[in-house]
Amino acid sequence: MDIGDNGVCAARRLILQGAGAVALVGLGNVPFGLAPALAAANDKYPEEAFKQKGEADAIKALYGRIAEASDKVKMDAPEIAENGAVVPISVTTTLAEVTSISFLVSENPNALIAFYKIPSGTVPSVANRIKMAKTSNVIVIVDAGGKLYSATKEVKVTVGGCGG
Amino acid sequence: MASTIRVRATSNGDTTEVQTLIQHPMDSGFVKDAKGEIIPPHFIQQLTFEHDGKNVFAADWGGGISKDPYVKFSFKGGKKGDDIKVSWIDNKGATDTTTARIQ
Amino acid sequence: MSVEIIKIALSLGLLVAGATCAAAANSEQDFKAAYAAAEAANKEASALRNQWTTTTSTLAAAKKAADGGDFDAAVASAREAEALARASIFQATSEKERWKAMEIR
Amino acid sequence: MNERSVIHRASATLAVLAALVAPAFAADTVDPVADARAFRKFFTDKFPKVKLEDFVNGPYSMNEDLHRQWEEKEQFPPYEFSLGMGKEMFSSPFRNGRSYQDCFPNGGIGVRQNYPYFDEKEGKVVTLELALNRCREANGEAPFSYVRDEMAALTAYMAFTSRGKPFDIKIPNDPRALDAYQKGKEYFYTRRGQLNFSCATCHVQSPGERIRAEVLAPALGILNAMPIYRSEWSSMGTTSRRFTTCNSQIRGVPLNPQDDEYRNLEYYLSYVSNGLPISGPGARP
Repeated sequence: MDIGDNGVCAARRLILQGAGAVALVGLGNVPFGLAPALAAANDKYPEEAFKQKGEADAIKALYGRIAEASDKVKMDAPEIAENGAVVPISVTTTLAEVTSISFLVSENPNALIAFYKIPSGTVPSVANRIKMAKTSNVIVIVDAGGKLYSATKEVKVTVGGCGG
Repeated sequence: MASTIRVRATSNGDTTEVQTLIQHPMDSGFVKDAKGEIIPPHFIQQLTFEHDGKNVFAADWGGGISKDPYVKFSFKGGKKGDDIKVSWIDNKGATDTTTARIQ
Repeated sequence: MSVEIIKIALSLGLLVAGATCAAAANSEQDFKAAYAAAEAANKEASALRNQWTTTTSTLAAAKKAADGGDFDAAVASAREAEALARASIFQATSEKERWKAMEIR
Repeated sequence: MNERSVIHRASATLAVLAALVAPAFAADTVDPVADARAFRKFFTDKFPKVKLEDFVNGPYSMNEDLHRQWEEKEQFPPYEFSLGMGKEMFSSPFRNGRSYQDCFPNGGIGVRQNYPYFDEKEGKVVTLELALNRCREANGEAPFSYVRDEMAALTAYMAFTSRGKPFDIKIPNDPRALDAYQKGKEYFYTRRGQLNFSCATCHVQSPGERIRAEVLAPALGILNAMPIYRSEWSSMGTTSRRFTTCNSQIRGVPLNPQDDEYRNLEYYLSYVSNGLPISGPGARP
């Protein structure tokens, strides 16, 4: 007996309300209260990069440049993910002038997972939890001083995070 | 209603560590439901953290971030009692914002 | 217990034989009889609190085949379901004492 | 007669007695105290490196790579939202003005370690999940599903208020209580389903090993962590959900949640983990 995924019910309800509010303001518009916060991000959501299938295309769409491997980018990831739905990955680097850090999974339907902007004064170190469809390379890219540096690690996935 | 955002921000005097957990389905658009129908994409696209009127961290996310997403980062500065403002917006235009105090 | 196992083995063997010989012409009547026998056995397993999910799904497959008019397949599935149900009954009965062998003491 | 010889004689008598009754004893007498001792010894012998109180952390106590992922998760555990929801539900009144607090000793705070208990009036085992739904019904509210989020949230909150308190399950001097315990034990060791597995096949014989992709949890302390957020489910699961899914995974048709068999099973499994701390709500792969 597998119980349907009702864990998201509460969240869904809330989200729908949120969506309703947006509809009133006009679709595609950012509601007033939030505008300053998101404007502060001062960047457009990189829609195209997130739509790419392979990591090479995603990197190209995101940066338009190529990354070189660097041992100054340290990734912490499990050997075997306990479950592909929740894989804890963190990265830290000793590189200077870091402006962004991104996470990619080669074998996911869309390779790009996350892109983090690191303003000056923020430590170039991020931990997050990602989904992995199957065993794959995880790639981290650090933009430091205008150049791209990467670290790659294979994470084995025995229970995929893309099925129910 | 309870906020969808949980924040833990702690200062050690020099840097402030911020951990956030957000209640959100993060449907990627690649998963089928029990009836075999695709669950449409529904995920947070942008998440921002503000301290003292300044942006200290921002995330652009795709559907590959886990359900109920978690993220941790640190920034220099920030002291106990300061506020951190956290906001997100998802691909359907829904949003939430919360303010947390640095411990 | 070994006698029981032989019985099960025999009945399974007969089932296979039955299924192949009768492949020529199974009627709706044959299906109904086989299905009723399987259902009865599954009911007995239920009384022993030990139904198998595979019995249930095989019964459903039998019904589906019959609804589609394929009585050979329907009879074969019904007989398989009966064998599964009988095996679950055998399991429940033999475990009445056998579980003790596994106990941590 | 000096003290020493009294002890000598007494122990000699005991030894003779023991020799006489031993065979019958092993076969027929139900001795929960001896069971619990043997149960605990089995696991501590099998996993000498695992501290007794760590067994409540299930597969995370058996595997280093998993343990690290767990530590990361516990920094901001995925059951956080369920816990918050449970706390809110628990303190909100029913439509008649009463609340869950009125149904439990000590207002329901810090009592999870005493469940399940044997109700001598009813002559049956009462689990926490059952007590919660009875509380709802007694106050004119519809019962919750035993396998869904609301029940998980309520039990998560109650477990949280009992964290660190050792399981303290009592078997009263009532033959029906002993019978319920024994039936629970029988259920635990009985093979069922087409895979011919008992609960013990996975959780006694193979904890720490992988079955398909999952690392199996040891039976000792397995209920101390309930309810659990499972990454595999991407949601919370109650003890009822755990029992019924275990049954269907071995291709057995699950019984209804809170049927006598499951109540007895929970009674047995909780009793043999007496002394180990409540750690729920838990997070599991």
